[in-house]
Amino acid sequence: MMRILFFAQLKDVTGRAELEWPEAAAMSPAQLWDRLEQLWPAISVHRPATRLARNGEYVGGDTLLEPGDEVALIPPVSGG
Amino acid sequence: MMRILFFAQLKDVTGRAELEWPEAAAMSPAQLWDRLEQLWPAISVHRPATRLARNGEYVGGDTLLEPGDEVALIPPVSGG
Amino acid sequence: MEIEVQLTTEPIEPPPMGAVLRGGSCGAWAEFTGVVRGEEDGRPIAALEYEAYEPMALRVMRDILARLGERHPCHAVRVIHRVGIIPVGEAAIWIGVAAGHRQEAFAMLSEFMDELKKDVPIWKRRALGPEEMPLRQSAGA
Amino acid sequence: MEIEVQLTTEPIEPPPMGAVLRGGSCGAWAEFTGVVRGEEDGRPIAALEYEAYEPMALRVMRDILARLGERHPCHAVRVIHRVGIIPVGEAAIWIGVAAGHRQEAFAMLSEFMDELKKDVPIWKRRALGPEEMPLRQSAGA
Repeated sequence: MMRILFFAQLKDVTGRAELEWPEAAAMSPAQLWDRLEQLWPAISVHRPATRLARNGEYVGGDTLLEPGDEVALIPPVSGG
Repeated sequence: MMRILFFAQLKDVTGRAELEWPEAAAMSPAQLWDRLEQLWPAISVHRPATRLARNGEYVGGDTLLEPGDEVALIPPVSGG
Repeated sequence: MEIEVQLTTEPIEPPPMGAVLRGGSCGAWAEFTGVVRGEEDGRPIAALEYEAYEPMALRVMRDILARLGERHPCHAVRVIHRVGIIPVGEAAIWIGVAAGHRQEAFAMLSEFMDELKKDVPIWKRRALGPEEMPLRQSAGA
Repeated sequence: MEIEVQLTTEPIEPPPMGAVLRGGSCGAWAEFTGVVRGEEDGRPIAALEYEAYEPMALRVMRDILARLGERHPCHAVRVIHRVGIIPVGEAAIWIGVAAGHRQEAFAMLSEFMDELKKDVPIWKRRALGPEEMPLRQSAGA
């Protein structure tokens, strides 16, 4: 099981704040994005500017996302 | 009449906050300093670092100080 | 360096200068308040709604402050970010820094705000017009 | 740019964020408080006594703010400098700046403090030990 969190515009695109993904195997960020694009094709315009966080830490493209992880899609931030 | 104001260390050296100088003629800053040094020789160590203000504005060495002016001796400031 | 970070849905009440200042080792206390402006993308607005990925936002703010504290050692720093609907003229963020000297305090304020706007998962979710203001907020403003 | 400068012998009470912030055009409110430290030239002290050439100090502060305002346009800036005997841990100076964006506000704060320390005729007159504290001040602290 992997938990995916959506914020800001990504919440609008997917229509939800989170997704529980019954996932048995680890996957790369690219594989995650590919699968999200299959579910919500409109998410692809956000892909270039969106960072991934795994269990609350930003990760690069070579990190493996594991079952049990909380993975957040972080579009460009605008706090303050 | 010229009014001379002393602040901070210069007040200690001269023992006073101000001096009313019955002065009939204009003088240069250098002439003023020479006369102050005659009155209080110990003031000379402060001369290099002390600026003069005439009627509340810093002035350079070529400004004439006139009867009626308020002349302040401004040692290095330390506010804030 | 004492670090305290907080997210709140309530109006920010900047805490008074703390005991740290009365101790005699702090010469500088600097504060910054980021306020919601009445215009967003050129259109008049009544409020902004902010959203946060709360546990990560708290952790990243704390990490940024700790890292900046190595370069600009301060005695204490406290950040409060408001989320939810924030009416125009009210504070979205407050940061207060106690330091030995003003240079560290100013560097901490300014660099923290720059880093916040790059890395802390908080978003201006949407702008609200006057007709969209919930009654509770407009009455309380 | 609204400018207000003030010298006082009383403890500084930072005024609350003003009406200027509620107007909706200010996104940034920055404050700096310079606090008397418990040590001067390596020796513990109880207070500092400040002295000012008052009319000139007010005028020079006003001039500095007006000049900086041309480079860093802000909406309003207010400075209060305390003179006389200031106990350790209390504020000698307070400056508050309201601006459209934080960059102008930070530049105004930091450059004003630099200029103040060069040109404004205010002096730390002397350091007082605990035994020299007037009763009124130590009771009030």
